[in-house]
Amino acid sequence: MPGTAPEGPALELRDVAKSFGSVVALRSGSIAVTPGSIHALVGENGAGKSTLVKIVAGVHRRDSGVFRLHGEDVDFGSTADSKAAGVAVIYQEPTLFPDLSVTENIFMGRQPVGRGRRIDRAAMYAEAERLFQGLGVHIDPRRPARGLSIADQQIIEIAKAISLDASVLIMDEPTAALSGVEVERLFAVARGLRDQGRALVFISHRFDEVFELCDTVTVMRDGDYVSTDAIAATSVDEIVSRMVGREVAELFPKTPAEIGDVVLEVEGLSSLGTFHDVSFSVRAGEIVGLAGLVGAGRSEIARAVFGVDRYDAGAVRLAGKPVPARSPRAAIRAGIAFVPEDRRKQGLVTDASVARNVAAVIRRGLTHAGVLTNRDENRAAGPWAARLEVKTSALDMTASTMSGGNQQKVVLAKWLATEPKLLIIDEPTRGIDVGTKAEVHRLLSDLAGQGLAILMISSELPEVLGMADRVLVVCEGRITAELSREDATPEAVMHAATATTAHAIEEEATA
Amino acid sequence: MSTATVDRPDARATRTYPAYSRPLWRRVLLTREFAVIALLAIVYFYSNANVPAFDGPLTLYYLFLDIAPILLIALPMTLVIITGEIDLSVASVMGLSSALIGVLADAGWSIPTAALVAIVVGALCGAFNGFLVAYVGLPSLAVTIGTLALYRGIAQGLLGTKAITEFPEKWTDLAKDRIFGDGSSYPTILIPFVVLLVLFVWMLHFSTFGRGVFEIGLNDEAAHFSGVDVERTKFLLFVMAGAVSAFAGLYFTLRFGSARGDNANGLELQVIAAVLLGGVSIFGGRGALHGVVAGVVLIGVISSAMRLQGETVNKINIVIGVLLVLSVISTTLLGWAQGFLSRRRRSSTPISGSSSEDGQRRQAAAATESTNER
Amino acid sequence: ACGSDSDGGSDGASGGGGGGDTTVTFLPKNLGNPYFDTSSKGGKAAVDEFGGTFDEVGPDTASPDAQVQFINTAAQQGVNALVVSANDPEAICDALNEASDAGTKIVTFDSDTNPDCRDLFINQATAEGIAKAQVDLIAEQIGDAGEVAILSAAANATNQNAWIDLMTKDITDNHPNIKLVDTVYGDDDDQTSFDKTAALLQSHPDLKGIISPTTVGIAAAARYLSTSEYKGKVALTGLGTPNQMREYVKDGTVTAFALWNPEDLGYLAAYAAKALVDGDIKGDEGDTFEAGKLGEFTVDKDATVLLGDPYTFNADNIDDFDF
Amino acid sequence: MSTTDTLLVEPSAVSPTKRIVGELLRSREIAVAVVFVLVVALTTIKSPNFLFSSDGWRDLLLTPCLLLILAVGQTVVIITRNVDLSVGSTLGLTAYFTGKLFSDHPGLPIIAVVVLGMLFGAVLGLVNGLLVAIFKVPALVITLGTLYIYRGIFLTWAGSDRINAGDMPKDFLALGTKTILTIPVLTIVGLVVLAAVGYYLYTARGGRELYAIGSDPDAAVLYGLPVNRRIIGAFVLSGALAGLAGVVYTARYGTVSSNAGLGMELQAVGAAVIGGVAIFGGSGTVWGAAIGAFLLVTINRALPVVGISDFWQRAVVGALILGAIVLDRVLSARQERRLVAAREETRSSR
Ligand SMILES: Nc1ncnc2c1ncn2[C@@H]1O[C@H](COP(=O)(O)OP(=O)(O)OP(=O)(O)O)[C@@H](O)[C@H]1O
Ligand SMILES: Nc1ncnc2c1ncn2[C@@H]1O[C@H](COP(=O)(O)OP(=O)(O)OP(=O)(O)O)[C@@H](O)[C@H]1O
Ligand SMILES: [Mg+2]
Ligand SMILES: [Mg+2]
Repeated sequence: MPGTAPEGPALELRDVAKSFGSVVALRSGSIAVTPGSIHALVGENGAGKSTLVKIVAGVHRRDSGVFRLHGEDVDFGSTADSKAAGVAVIYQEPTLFPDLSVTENIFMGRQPVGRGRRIDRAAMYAEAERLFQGLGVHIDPRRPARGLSIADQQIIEIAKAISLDASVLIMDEPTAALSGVEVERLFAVARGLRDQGRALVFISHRFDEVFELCDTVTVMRDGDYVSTDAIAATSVDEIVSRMVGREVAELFPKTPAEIGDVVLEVEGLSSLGTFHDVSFSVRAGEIVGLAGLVGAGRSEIARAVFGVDRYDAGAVRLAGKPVPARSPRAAIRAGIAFVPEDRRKQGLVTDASVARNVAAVIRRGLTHAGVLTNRDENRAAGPWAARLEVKTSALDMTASTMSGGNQQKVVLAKWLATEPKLLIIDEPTRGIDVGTKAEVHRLLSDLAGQGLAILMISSELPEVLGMADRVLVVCEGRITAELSREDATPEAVMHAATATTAHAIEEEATA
Repeated sequence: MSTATVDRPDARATRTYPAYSRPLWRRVLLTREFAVIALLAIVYFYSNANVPAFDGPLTLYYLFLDIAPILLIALPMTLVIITGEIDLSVASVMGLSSALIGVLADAGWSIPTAALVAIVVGALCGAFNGFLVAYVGLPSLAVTIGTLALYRGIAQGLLGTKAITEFPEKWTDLAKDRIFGDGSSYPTILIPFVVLLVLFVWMLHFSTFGRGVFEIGLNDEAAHFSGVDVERTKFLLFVMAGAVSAFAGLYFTLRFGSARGDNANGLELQVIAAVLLGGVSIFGGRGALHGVVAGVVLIGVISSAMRLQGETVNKINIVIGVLLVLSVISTTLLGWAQGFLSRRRRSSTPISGSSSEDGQRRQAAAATESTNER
Repeated sequence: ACGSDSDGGSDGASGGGGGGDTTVTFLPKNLGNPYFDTSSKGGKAAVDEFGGTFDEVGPDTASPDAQVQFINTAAQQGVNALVVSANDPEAICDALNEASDAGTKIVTFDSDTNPDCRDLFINQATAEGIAKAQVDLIAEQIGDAGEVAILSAAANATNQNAWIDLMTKDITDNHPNIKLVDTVYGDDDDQTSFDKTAALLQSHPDLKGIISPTTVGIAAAARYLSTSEYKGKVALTGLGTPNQMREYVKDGTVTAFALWNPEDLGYLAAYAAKALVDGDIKGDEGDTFEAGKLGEFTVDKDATVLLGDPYTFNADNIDDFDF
Repeated sequence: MSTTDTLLVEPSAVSPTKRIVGELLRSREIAVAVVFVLVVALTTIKSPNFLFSSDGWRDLLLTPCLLLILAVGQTVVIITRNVDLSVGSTLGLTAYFTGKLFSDHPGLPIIAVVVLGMLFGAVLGLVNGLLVAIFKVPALVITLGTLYIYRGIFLTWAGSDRINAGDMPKDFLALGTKTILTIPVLTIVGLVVLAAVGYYLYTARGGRELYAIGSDPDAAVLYGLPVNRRIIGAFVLSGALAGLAGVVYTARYGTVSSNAGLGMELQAVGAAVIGGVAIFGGSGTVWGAAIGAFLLVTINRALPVVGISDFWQRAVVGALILGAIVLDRVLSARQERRLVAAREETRSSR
């Protein structure tokens, strides 16, 4: 228990409250982190975890409550203050400057300076290389951050936080975009820091990670503190029920569905630099999982099929008819729905109302005499929002005020409203809490049962294995294995996913 | 959070949602657009009572004649700005269209054919802008600074020192005619304007195309992902801006009976100032045509009233500039005031369980939270 | 601007009546132009003398459409007389006619409109006289032979273009050894005129002289010449105000240039306006009116009143003037 | 860990000098500089005077100086993802202020007037900066507003009062054309400004922070960068440089009338854009903007010399701006393709 540690907590928050306008994001947040420990912070979407983090970081100022660092009362007015006090934070959303070099991103504002306060670039690059070496990654310190994959971006964030040499390190869902190998590396670094006596806070929706890495866990619900336990003294089920305040139904409620005709056929799809000669098919009622490491090119394949991205060669057919390339609209007309991986940037217009978002794709059919009114949209959107149990007070609320899980429901409502033949869904539950996750899974299962063909991309192996009828494994832009539900074991998938890099990983493990 | 009740609703219990989170009067009255309209009304009635000769029969007539080009171009410009782009070349297209009509009329063409050619050329100018912005993906601010110079240069190159002033009286009179006979305050140019206004209101506010326009401004990637043809939409808007500007150039030429390469020089900033004053966000995604029309008329009324007061252009410029600055910072000021009020209220009442009735304030807060992004 | 404190035209309804308080509004090509500042000064002096209300309004750039708005305003106010220097002979015509219909007397000065759009034109000097004076000056300064160029104001300026035509004709007819090689337009903007002068000298290495029939242009050209290797080698003349040119006459950049007194021009225009308002003249040929200290003037054909001949300024006499 | 893995991009494989040379060759600045040299060369062939005469040489260096100073300030603002449209009006207002100082206080030393002019410009810039930073509103709208306001104040203040060459000390006016080793003094001033700002942007923390802010303003806030202070600083600098440009204007043209600086804002933005400064912030250099300014002004001067009529000049300038941004896009597309190809290669070589 943190309270029993000899020197007292490095970071302590008690009954901290924070509201935005009339939205109460944090009612009474409490956490106490002792030096030399890794403290998990868990809770459903919108529980207030990130808000708590941002208060510690000085992004927001708390409205009330106690905030102590190493036993002293503090009150940060900006992130510069918290940095100066020895707090490093990895935020949930990446905070990189795309135009600047990777190194500058790490050292911005505290670059090593030489004579005349001139930035010492050589020293800076050397330091960056040293950091990357410590993390076991190879990134050119001079390359710009633009174009880095999400995983690489997250690595830069981690390097940035570590380089601060802080006594308190907070990581808000750092693993959301990382693959197994990278997660392991991160954990090794985290443990190293813990052993140096630093206090770490780790936020994640993945319980396996929490139980593997952390020693203490604090649960939050609805802006309130719920409980703090030693990891050893608790269990996943216990934490989950505290988080949601109820029992969660089965996480992967896969029901067998009748598999029908081929709906989607992809033949020899290639795009220079991203994927090659990709061929597969999806049948009605079937859930096909696309597994692989992050950066394998799964999203790119999906995007090309839907027509958002171009491809250089190959063909896509839906129900036997060719789907024109590079036209999402044609794909929609053909009966394809696509739930993209980045909800806020691609899935939703977050500043538009729920009604407009839900009706976004079907609005063409809502006009009468060419006129489209809010009323038409509301009438059409209402039932779909209801069917997915979107939680909102009114249809004109903007999606930006909603939690991630709710936003995902809006995206699903928008696409289901098109009554598609094929649903492509990329990372259906990324950043979504357990409760909603089960709901989404049940929904997918139901939809498949109704004869919808589903292509599901997921970086969470349990999700793929639990939900898919058939698993395609992508490695470096190629499909390296096709496994039936029975054959799809974690080992088989991982083996195929690392087909070409297995050698390197083995070496790494022994090194 | 208000909606975070955790108990699961009964299986498939269909819930219904209210359409709006706040009452009609708040949705109508508490908007930027309404603020501009209210200000317009205040200025108008104040001037009517206090400015000599403002209540005369000619004021409105001249006012409409003067602001007609801005009114016209503001329509497509609103849509362009809502998509997050900008078109600085509109005044140059006006100049080019004016020069072209002059040259063609001089060569003996009839006005309608010359006008048709000018409008087609205007549309082509817009298409060139649109192609570079939408399909090549260049920033519109940079592209249209370039075409601002290019089109103006062509206009001046076409006419040189000449100013062509020989236009059939029939047509120059038409530009200044009044709709309801002598003495009425409404010039005929209002007819095409109203037609275009109806068209653009339908396009922006009551069509699927307009929904796409707003979505592109808020998040063009998401719009692209849900099947909005981002490129084509932007392209079409620039074409419209070009064509309408050319039409405004035609009106300008006929009203003054003079085709010159430097006609309407600098008008682009006036159009943009009026559109922004009307509540359109320069970041895109927000705005409405009734606000824009009120913004244009407001500038016209202020200029007219101040001129009648004997003020010259310098003071008018200052007032318009101050108004523009105030109009954008007012949103922030309002947000501060709201935040201050709600803080006071909260400190006086204990933190209560959240309720949904203040949804509209949350939205207002979200709206004011416009970041510094361009 | 001067006189902006007067609450111009508050008695707007009194149009046409001559009784005592005549409202006269001056509308120059643009504000902030020293030439027009001087003419308005003369106009104000005249109005003060005969006891009327003077007002000066105008746009910030010399464009006809901006001028039209001020003409319209004058019509609405019902001022008794509007004194205009036209940015375009045709474009402001309709507006002037409407003002005229509303009872306002229209006087143009400096730059005329079509004759049927105004009641009277106060001509600073005959176009022929102005053209000849400038050609003669340049011919004298370059020895009646060599290349010359013209630096004008806006490409559409009525008076400028009329003079340029006459000068061209004069040169071909009377000065066979002078060759007019180029005409450029400085838009009555210091910077543009300055840069255009530089370009002229670059592109015509054999240039002997520059004529700039505009006060802004000649000052900018003089400034450029005075600092360049062409100082004293390339002659410059045209129309300028003594205050602006004093510097360059003294340092030898410019030998002589011409102008009428813009103050007198404004003064005369104001008195002519008054005479029209009072009904003393109608604008018919032969009408005469009294213009204060300037004496009596007669209306010529096309309803034109001539101020006089342009005056030539040089090092000997320039210090006698302050405008 | 093993070092045998192939790197995505190998940092050490290329020697530093080779890398720098390579970067330089690919850089946008060089492309614009080449165009500039071509323009000068072609014009000089047509008319040797353009370069090989003391006036030609001097004007080549001197004329762009005004725009250069404005473009440098504009670039700093654009890098922060803002824009300053009020520079033309600021220039006019300070130019008048400068002349007024001389005519009202004849004894004032020149350097004091220069400093006061810059201070005055800085105050005008500060107004922009405060409005933009504190109210978090778009700079385009604010500076469009102040463009009108400052010019209105200028017209009101100046009224019919005009500054003539005779009102100013000879020494000051001489600055407009004085040369040191055939380099005009004003050009030296411009280049010193350029070098100082360029140095600051490249090697000072504050300068790098400006890039960071423009690259992603939200991230800059999360990072704890002093965003408001930097943005205000950028506007103050832009204002101060516009003030300096006003002083230079007065010295060079010797007269200030109401349309001084009219429309210069779009030219300044144009110069920056031609020079490869991204209009959405985060990238670009003042060197590029400087070359852009030189190119823009020189084209304008060269066209009449090569015999293109006065009337077509703006068209050519417009075409040039468009050409520059299209070229930029082509170059960056090529770069992107190279990156993709490189990724492909590392992938297949594994
Ligand atoms: N700037 C803001 N303005 C308004 N509301 C906000 C703001 N930031 C957060 N909220 C709201 O506060 C609540 C808590 O959000 P927070 O991001 O802390 O949740 P979280 O626990 O991190 O969730 P997740 O697991 O999805 O990241 C949510 O309802 C959110 O909508
Ligand atoms: N913005 C970008 N610019 C350049 N290359 C990119 C970019 N985004 C991704 N890539 C590259 O494209 C390939 C596929 O990336 P991506 O991360 O989308 O794959 P994925 O399998 O869909 O992973 P995820 O689990 O994140 O969905 C990788 O090689 C990655 O480095
Ligand atoms: Mg969070
Ligand atoms: Mg992906």
